Amino acid sequence: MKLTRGGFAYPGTTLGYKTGTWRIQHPEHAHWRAPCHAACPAGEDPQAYLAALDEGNPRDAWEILIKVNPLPAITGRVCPHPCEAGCNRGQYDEPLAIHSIERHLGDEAIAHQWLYPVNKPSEKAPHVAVVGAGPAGLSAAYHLVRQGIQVTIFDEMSEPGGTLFTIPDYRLPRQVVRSEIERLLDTGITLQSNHKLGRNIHLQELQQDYAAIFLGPGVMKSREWSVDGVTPNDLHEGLHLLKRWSDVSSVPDMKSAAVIGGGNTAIDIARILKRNGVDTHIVIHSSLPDPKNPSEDDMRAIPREIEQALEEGVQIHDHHGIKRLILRGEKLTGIEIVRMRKLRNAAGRLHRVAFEGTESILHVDQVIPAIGQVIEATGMENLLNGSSWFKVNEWGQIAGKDNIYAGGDAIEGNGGTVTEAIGNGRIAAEAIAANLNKNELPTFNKAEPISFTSLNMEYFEPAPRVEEAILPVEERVGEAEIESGLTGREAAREANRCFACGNCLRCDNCWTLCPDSAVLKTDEVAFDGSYYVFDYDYCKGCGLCASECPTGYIRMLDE
Amino acid sequence: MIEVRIHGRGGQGNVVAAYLLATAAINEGWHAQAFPAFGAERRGAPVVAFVRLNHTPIKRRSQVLAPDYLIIQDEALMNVPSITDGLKSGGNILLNAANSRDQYPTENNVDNSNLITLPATHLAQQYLGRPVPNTALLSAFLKLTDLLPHSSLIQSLEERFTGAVLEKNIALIEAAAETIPANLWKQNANA
Amino acid sequence: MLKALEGSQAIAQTVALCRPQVVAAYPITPQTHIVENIAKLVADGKMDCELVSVESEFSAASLVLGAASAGSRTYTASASQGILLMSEVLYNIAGLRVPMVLTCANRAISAPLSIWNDQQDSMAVRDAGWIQLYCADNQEAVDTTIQAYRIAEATELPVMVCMDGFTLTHTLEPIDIPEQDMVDSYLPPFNFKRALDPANPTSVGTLVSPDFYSEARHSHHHALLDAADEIIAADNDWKQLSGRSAGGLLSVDGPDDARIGILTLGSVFGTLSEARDEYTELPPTKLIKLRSYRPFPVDALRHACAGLTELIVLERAISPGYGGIVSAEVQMALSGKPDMPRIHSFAVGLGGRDIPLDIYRKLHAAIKVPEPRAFSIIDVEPEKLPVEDHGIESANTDSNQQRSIS
Amino acid sequence: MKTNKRAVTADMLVHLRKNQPRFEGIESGHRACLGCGEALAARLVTEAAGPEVMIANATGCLEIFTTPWPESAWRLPWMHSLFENTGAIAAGMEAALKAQGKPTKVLAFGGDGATFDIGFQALSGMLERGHNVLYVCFDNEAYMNTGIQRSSSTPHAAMTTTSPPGSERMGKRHLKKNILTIVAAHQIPYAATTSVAYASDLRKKVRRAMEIEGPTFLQIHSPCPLGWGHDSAHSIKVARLAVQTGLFPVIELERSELIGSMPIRHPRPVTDYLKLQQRFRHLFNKDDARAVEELAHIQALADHNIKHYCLDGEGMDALDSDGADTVRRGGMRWA
Repeated sequence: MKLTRGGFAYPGTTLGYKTGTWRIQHPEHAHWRAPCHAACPAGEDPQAYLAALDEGNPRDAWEILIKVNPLPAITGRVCPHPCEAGCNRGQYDEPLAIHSIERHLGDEAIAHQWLYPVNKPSEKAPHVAVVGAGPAGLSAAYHLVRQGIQVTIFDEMSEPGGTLFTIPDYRLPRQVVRSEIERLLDTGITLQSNHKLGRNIHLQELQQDYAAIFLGPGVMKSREWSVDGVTPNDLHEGLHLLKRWSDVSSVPDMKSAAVIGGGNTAIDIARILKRNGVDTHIVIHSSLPDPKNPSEDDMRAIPREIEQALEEGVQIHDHHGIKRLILRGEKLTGIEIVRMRKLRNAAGRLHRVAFEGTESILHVDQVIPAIGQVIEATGMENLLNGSSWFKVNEWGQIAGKDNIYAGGDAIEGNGGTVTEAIGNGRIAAEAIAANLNKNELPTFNKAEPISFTSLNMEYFEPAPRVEEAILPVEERVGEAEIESGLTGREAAREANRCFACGNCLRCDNCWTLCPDSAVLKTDEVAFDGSYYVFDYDYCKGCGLCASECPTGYIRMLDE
Repeated sequence: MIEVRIHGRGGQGNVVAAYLLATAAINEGWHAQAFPAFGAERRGAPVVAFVRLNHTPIKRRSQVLAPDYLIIQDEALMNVPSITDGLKSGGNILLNAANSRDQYPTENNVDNSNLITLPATHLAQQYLGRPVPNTALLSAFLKLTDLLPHSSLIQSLEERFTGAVLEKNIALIEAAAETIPANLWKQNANA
Repeated sequence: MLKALEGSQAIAQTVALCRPQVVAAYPITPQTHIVENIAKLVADGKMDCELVSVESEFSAASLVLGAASAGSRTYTASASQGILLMSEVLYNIAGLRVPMVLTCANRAISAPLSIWNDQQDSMAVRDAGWIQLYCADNQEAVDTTIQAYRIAEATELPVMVCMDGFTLTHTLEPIDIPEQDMVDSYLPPFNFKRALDPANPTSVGTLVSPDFYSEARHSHHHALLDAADEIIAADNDWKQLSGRSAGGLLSVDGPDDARIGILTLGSVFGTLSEARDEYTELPPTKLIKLRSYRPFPVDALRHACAGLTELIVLERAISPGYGGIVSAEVQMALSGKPDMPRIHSFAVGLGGRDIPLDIYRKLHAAIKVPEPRAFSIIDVEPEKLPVEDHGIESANTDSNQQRSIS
Repeated sequence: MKTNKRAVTADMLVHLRKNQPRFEGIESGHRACLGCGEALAARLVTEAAGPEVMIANATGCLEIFTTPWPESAWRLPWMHSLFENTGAIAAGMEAALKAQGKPTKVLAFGGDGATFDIGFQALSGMLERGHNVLYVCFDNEAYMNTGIQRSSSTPHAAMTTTSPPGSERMGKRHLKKNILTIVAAHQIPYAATTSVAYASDLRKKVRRAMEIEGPTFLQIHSPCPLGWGHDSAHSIKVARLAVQTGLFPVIELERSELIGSMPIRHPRPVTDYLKLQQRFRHLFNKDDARAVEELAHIQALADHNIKHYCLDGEGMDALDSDGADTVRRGGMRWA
């Protein structure tokens, strides 16, 4: 090498020296599950579609969404959104209004008649039977079609939808349900309505004629209910009332009622009764939810529904149980309720304790149990073996039955939500497709979602959560939908609040802050959902990029 | 070679006097050299400058130790004991003094044979409005020695000054010349 | 045409003729008149340059370094403490091989404080890697200044033009200032190939490891040695144009058969020259005027010393604890020469001490010794030495007397 | 988790590097320590200043780690002369460019030693003479290049090798010099502080200074992991805390008048900042009354800054100490 006169040097020549050799640890892009993703029973990755929406692409956002959940306009309205409970932003200011955005995208799709990017299966493709056109069955059918498999749905009702039609209009307008189901069936699914298993069709036939069966019968039979074996003779049980309301928009005459139960069915019934002038009470062992202090003893209904019920004048007696029915003859005049609490016993299990001396009388002329439903076993007795639910493995496959899968409310351990049913349907469909195509079964990402403490809050600003407009209580009559949804602008603004936990926000922090210019920005070369690559020839492994990544997307690993 | 030593005080234009004299000579085709006895003196302190005049190039850079002439710009400097050191025998002194050349030696008890006085400060005050005696003394020096024509001094003044300052100085040197006998020291000049 | 000019004024006018684009000015006696005159030329519109009145000599040198590196011809001047203050920058300029011209109005170094002339300042930066050219009179200073630009820019080395403070800078004498056309035809516009440029963004002033530092020094050293040719060429070319030589690397004045030589740097040459004419009774003597001190013209010196048996090296500086600075180099330069003269080393005229013609006689007397004595300050007056330090000054006084006092 | 470590080919990287959507004044391969705040700050400055500049760089880490001959990390005309003359070198460049009629802007780079201490005179001269130069001081609060000696920028009580704590001393005895006010007292058009933790603020201020004809000054708080004794990954965090505690006020002065500041939304206790750094570890001995007093003193200094420079935020501000580093998807905030 020749010295230059005066020892001058040519520009950028340090590139010849690879400072990467100094490194004892290196950064990597580490995609972590966002907690919203981990919490979603349907398997949605909300941060992914929030990202698309934040970038101004609502249709892309919808298409990301419907890869998992074909019915977002429905779930956006009725899902208890555990995603929001998991949302890391909740630990900063308020969680993202994910359900509102989900609904917004679903509504946008209906309004613009967006179609699923799904091709009709070939006629030579395997054919799968789906029993039940509720959320689980519809989801299973959709995901099978997405995998190129032909599907026929058998449903006992005249109109597909199943349990969706037991949800009142003011929460879930029937038109929304019909629009999404119609779009779903239009993917090439055959629907056989008015086909009840065990009556019009039989399991053995299906086993013969179809490559596999998915069962999504739901739980359409109310649980038995009595107080010490006593029931009023004019007892209306909850599910029945909801079906009646759905079919003919009327409720039986009554002045006052006590609804027993803390789930969505109980709340729905109470609110319907309230709308029909009934003095309505809810009696429930569990507690009213406290958003700041959620507990396992909370009522199972969606908190916002409980809140709206309270606004509408439904009286909720939480931590109370019925001790006695007060009957005049066989006619109910009131109930004696008592204060109760779920406490832990010595073994650590919750059990209910009634506190003597806290009894009081509630004057009601109806008591309406809404304590849950069970499967109607007709035609599936052999699969149930006397159980109330199907016992399935993690892909929904019924134990000992190669080609029979089940999902939705009818499987053991199910949380009883539409969203979970959709998730069951998808997983089972993927497993069925894998089996039929002789592929490996889908795996489950059970990794812990990224924690709030893994994020760098310095890079975010507090911003108020967008709330959907809610009908004033006095206008909540008939079927008018209470929540109005978001405008496009509101949805975009809300999407902008997303931390993109565990994912690349494309914020340029790593690119900007690397003292060694060892982070290169690129749209073309990057992968793993990032927009940057590390140039390990020069990265010294200082860890600054990982420290300053707002979303926890970069982690340092030993060389 | 003719060597002149100019004594003065800081601010009296001692170096300028030396430069003017040398410039006048050079303009007349002489070789000349003028330089101060370099000091850090401030305004008012005694200062010395030297001039060498010759018809051939002057190479030496030493101080003038044995001057042919002394020009003393301040009467009080006569009290400095060494002021006349090195003056060549037969050398002459041009002194800025209020007293006439007749009065001064008597009153100050000095030999008058080689001393001429000029009330240069007085004249300068009169013509310039400032007590800067240097040009008046140069004018007198040239008149006494006839080394260089009066016009050469005017020319060297013109190279250094302009406007009113120049005009007033020309008037001053004219007036100074008038008070001085011509060619009194001429023989020395030719020595 | 000869004009009556003060040395500083002549240098200022000459610098203007060389068309520097950036001039840094900081006052220090006896250099001040140069930058004052430049400031006046700029103020009167007679010189077109960026004149920057900086806040120290350190910044003056730095500023011209920055300016030259950015592609401009520059000028600055300093003296004494100013040269020492900028010494770090002077090394830097030279090591970076940035061409420029600086006038050093030579002056003594404090302490004790002296504002008067000797050459301790430029000698102190002897090893900075600059070309050093010493001028014997103001005409040489004028001609050397113009040549210095040409030499600097041809060799990419900085040139220090050394002229004795006061003795030259404050002396008015007849000087010829060349015409602008002549200077323009002699000195092409500044074109520094390594100038900083956004279009070709090199980095200057890098860290050079031991693997290459020796080579950097070697090449710098040889650049200086090679610059001798350019110094000669520049002087020859200037002589063609102007009819005047400024003295090449060195010049010899005196009879060829002289056995005694006196080597000097700077204006003392003229005094000795006239003294030689005056003291005709003394043996024939060659006067050697060393103009280029760096590069040191070994071959020219050996040639100039042909036939000499005694060589007096008369300097205006001292290396305390050793003695003569130049003489040591002369000794080395002549060593091994078969007819090497005896070398006598003296300093003279330190801190403005007047150098009378008589010094010539004293020098001749001083060399009439069986062996050359060690270095001495020839014009020291022993009776003035401080009592505590009396014993130190032994070379030039009677040693018995010294002993008896100490 | 699958690693992407070697998934990108060398050719792709070379191509990418040449086509980054920003101007890179300093290239990779320089020899700065891991997590060097100064390297980052300098790159950000060059990025905002663009290619039509010329740089005078004082002796110091930045100079050493960018130019080990025969290599240079710079993609700009760059010159290092000495430690203490950067203001004058820059002034000379500017004078030359002016004389040549070229529009190139001159930048001067120096550390705190070169700026506050040894080069202060040359800086003052440059400012006083009105040279069109942007002088950038990378303030890492000690002589880091020589191995962490105290400078006049070293904060009170900080430990350096020449201000060690001991039975008779609690680190540096003197206060950090207020260089900005001194610089601004030259009545220059613009003098500002900024921090490497607030890259957009930094670049905004560089662009502002670039537009001004005349001397401008930027003091950039640039953590030194080695000298301050913090994790190399925490350079930004530490720098941010310096601002959020009030110990490093981010302010702007025009003609020596305060015209802007970065308000502190929620002032943090100084201990949040100090405890991350080994140079202050002697202040965390609870049994040492001197340590307790020094902590109180440093808190008082921070409180004083907040009051003196009006750093108290009034609610949420997009440009305050919490808002100024907010990021957005797509990186627009950093533009």
